[in-house]
Amino acid sequence: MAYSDELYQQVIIEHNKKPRNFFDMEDSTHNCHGYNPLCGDDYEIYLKIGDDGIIQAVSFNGSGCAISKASASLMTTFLIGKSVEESRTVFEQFHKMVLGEFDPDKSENVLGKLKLFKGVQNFPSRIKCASLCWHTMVGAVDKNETVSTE
Amino acid sequence: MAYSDELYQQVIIEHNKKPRNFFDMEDSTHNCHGYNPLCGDDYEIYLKIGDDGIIQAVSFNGSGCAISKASASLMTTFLIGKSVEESRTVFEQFHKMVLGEFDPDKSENVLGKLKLFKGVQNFPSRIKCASLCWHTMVGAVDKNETVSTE
Amino acid sequence: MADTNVTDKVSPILDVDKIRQDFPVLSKTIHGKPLIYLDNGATTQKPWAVINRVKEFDSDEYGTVRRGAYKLCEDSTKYYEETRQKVADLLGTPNKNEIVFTSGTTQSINLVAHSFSRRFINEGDEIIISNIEHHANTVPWQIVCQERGAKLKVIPVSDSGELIMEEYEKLLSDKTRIVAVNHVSNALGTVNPVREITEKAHAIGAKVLIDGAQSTPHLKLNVKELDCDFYTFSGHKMYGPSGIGGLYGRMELLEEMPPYVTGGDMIMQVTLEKTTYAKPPAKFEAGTPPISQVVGLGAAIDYITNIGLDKIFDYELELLEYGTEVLKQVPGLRIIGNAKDKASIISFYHDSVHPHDIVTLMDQEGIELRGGHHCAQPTMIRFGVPATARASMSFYNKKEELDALAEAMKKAVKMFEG
Amino acid sequence: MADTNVTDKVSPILDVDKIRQDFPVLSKTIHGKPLIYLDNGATTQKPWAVINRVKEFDSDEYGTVRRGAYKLCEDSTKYYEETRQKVADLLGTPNKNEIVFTSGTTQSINLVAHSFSRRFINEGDEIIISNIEHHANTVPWQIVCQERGAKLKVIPVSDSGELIMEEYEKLLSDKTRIVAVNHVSNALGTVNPVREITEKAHAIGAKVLIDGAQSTPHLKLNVKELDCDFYTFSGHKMYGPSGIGGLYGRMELLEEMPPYVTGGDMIMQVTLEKTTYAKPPAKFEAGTPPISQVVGLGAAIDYITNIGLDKIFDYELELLEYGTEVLKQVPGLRIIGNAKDKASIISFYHDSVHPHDIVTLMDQEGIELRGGHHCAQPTMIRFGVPATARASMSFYNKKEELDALAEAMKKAVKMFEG
Ligand SMILES: Cc1ncc(COP(=O)(O)O)c(C=O)c1O
Ligand SMILES: Cc1ncc(COP(=O)(O)O)c(C=O)c1O
Repeated sequence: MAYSDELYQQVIIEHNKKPRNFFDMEDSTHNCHGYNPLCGDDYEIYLKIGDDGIIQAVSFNGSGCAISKASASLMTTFLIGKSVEESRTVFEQFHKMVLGEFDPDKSENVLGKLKLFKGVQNFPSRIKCASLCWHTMVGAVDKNETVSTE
Repeated sequence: MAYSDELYQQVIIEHNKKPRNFFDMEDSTHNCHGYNPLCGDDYEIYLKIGDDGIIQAVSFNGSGCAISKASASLMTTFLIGKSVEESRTVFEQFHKMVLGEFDPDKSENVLGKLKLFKGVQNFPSRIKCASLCWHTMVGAVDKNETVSTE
Repeated sequence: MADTNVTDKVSPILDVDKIRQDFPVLSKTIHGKPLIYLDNGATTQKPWAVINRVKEFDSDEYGTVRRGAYKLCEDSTKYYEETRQKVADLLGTPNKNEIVFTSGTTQSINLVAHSFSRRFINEGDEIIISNIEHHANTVPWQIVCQERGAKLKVIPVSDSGELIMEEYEKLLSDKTRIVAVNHVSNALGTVNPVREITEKAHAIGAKVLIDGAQSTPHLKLNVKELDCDFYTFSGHKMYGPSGIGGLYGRMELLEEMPPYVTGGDMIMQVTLEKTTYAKPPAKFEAGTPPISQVVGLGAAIDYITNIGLDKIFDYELELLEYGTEVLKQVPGLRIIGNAKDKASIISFYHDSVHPHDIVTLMDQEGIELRGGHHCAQPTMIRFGVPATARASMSFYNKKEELDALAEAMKKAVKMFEG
Repeated sequence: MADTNVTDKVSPILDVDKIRQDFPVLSKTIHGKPLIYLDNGATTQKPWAVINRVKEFDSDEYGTVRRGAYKLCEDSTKYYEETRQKVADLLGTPNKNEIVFTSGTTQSINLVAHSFSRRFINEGDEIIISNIEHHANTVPWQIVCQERGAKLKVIPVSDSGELIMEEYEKLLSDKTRIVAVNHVSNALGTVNPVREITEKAHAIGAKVLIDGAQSTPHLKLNVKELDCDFYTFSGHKMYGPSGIGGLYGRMELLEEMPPYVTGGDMIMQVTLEKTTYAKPPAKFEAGTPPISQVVGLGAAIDYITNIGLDKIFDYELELLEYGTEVLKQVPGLRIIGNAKDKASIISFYHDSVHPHDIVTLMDQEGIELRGGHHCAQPTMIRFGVPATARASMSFYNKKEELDALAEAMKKAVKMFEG
């Protein structure tokens, strides 16, 4: 299973087993429902954003595959304390990375440990799994009710 | 054009050029409209049948290919003086012959000069051309309004 | 299974190794591993007999059908109609004009749903489907209900995945116009009691459509014995080319139903004011049909008929039993759908490894499996799972392949549970 | 033509002898004579590039599309979507999601007729077609008119077979919802002024469908420049496999239109109570599509693009002119359709030899020709003929073949006139 190790790294498997910030947030300021009709990944993302535009808390709930769940879990831990502007930059770089259009090992970036998901680019049908939570997070910030990736 | 000579025999070409009994009959007792939607062959067949069941006159009018026209023309000349019963027998033998299911050169039959159409069996898409007038004649006898071969 | 020795895995029913040589793709490797193709419920692979027939036809015999009087066209028409006869023989109707070609089951069901309902379904009428239908046999009826003010009733299923027949009987009423159920459920493998379903529906005057997408390639069947009114199938699920399928319809109904798709070749006469239609099956085959695919389907039918549908059924049942046994030994694996009467489809779920991850992990081992809702979301909802992984077997599969699946699943579970 | 010497018959535009070697069927004999295939308007022959691509795909790469996450399926999906991009490039839209795959032009027009009209056509509205449409672009609109209480208006044609544009302008009104005309008439060869037709329709707010069945394989076109709202085509008329075709549709319209065929893969979410739909093009592609045929279509587009649509157009125009000239020398032969702007289709009529007899007689000479109403009965009625014979040329035809046709026609006339 060498090739798939690229995808299912230990950290991802661990976050899938024990997702962080995995609960419905009662006092969120922003939230959005994300759905991938192809595989049924289905999450709600919650954000608490201060008046200063800083993300004070992030959580998620729902169900889906390991990639989507680990990606959401890692996203929540990553975004706390970041500004909304920064979160958009992270989303863009992350999205380009999983599409294989951006190599964080070769260019400056803000992705940090999110680089773990670089291997997703070799699994075309799993790209949406990794990016669903990010699309949904941006949807929440933009005050959309639902985001669906087709 | 050796092979097609089988189909377009001199008599057929001649009947196509100068069809016999080619007019609308005013005092017919039976008539029927025959139509082949595939090639547009389109004829009206008229019969005058006496109380004794003898066909006193037959005519036709309309348009179509050489095979359909010559077949109708020959049919009109052939049926005059025959009984309705005989005409049905002729129809059946004729129909089987053009389908290749009956060989008038090998079995007793009442087809006479209609044997000319034996070659039609080698031209599957022309079988309906040859038999349209016959179906229509039977339709007239049976008091149908229209016959269509599909 | 680990202790079953190889000789036990050789079936006396079929010479599978020989059969496998008829299917070129089966010698392919995936990620460096020999291909183990277990998504036959989605689509089947094609034997040389089909591939070569299409090639030969397209390179030496191709012409349009029905419209021309020249040689290429006459010959193509002949092959086209010969396949219609083969389908009629396979499905068991003596009248080949009861067979309509379409582009597949989805198109066939849509044809019936729309055409039948325009003629026979009115406000307040009822349509019955089941809770284990493919979307192709759900959504068209939902739309018909919306359009015509009819009501959709759904036969519930038991926890093992069987239709609850007492509930079905309660749903039937003098308002029921049509009952539409699949012969074999693609999501669970359940073989439905279609003979009984038809009998009960006919008793109250309702018609019956059987979605045969999953049954035509696996069961021996006879529409006249089943006595159903419509039966649908897809060529690509029975070793034929993609893009072709069809429909059996009882002639009296086909005659009364209005056309669905309209255009060339389905007309009797067109004027700008008025159009009259041809007789069935032409009435339902507008436009240039999938000619080469019909010809290829003929070759596929010859191929499976040569092997013998009885043997195919028996051998695939053997695979089903074997596969069920070995998969049950994967810790935590739950098989969804345990009907008494099942076809060679095993849907399964694991709490620790999501079906989507299963598919990716199995693919790394060369095992091609389907994960998802299988176009049967209401079935997933019924069984409380977001999706399942599914192994669907064909007569070209081997028990060793199911061993490989079970082993790879054990590895995956270990990896995910740590 | 009898006195034109052979060198004149070699076109500087294309190396036709070389091209002919790409088409295996062209070396066939019919009744002992070399095949002269002149029914390209009905369907075109396939080059090795297409035949072999389908064979290769079916024997080594075949899987279902869109639904699976395993290798065979991912690869098939990739090829499937690559062809969508090729069609988009060929038709000239930058957004490949404006391309919907169907089983052919007939299905494409039915899709638009039914889906567009459910959303946009109401009682009293008007639909405009022309007097030289294929039944596929006539009957669906008749049915829509019946169903929705709309009115069908028909653009008349001149004796030469051209749409009378002043009459068209008079038909346009604020009740007009859609204008549906072909780009090239299959019965007469007329190339219609579709840019102008679209402009006039848009000026009063009506939408425009162009039936491109006869144009996609022959003309260079760009739907964005034409500015039409829908454009339809058939793969089998552009050297691709049978069973595949498609539709360009403006995204805003595709988004607003309800689905047509429903089932798997076109949904967002299905419950027994309610179904939501996917975005275009998936919304309009229910069920397993003609996968191998889409892949083959991609090879066909590559093939014709490699030759060059400009060259194809120029050479076929040369054939048209040459064929018109030699056929005019057949005593009594009348060409039906003499528009200034014509594609390589010659419809003709002879008072002494019925079109059906012409087809049989030509077939004896190896010349495959179409005779009949060409699924355009209203056009036949307009020109006062029951049917015509039709020679429709492709870039693989040669001038010598048209000489042979003219000579055989002379012989036939002599035989029939005696
Ligand atoms: C102008 C035109 N429109 C529509 C069609 C129908 O195309 P198809 O039969 O491929 O659906 C044809 C071809 O027969 C045609 O020539
Ligand atoms: C039970 C069932 N019905 C209908 C369908 C739809 O068939 P197709 O996609 O060939 O139209 C399928 C296959 O996907 C199926 O399994």
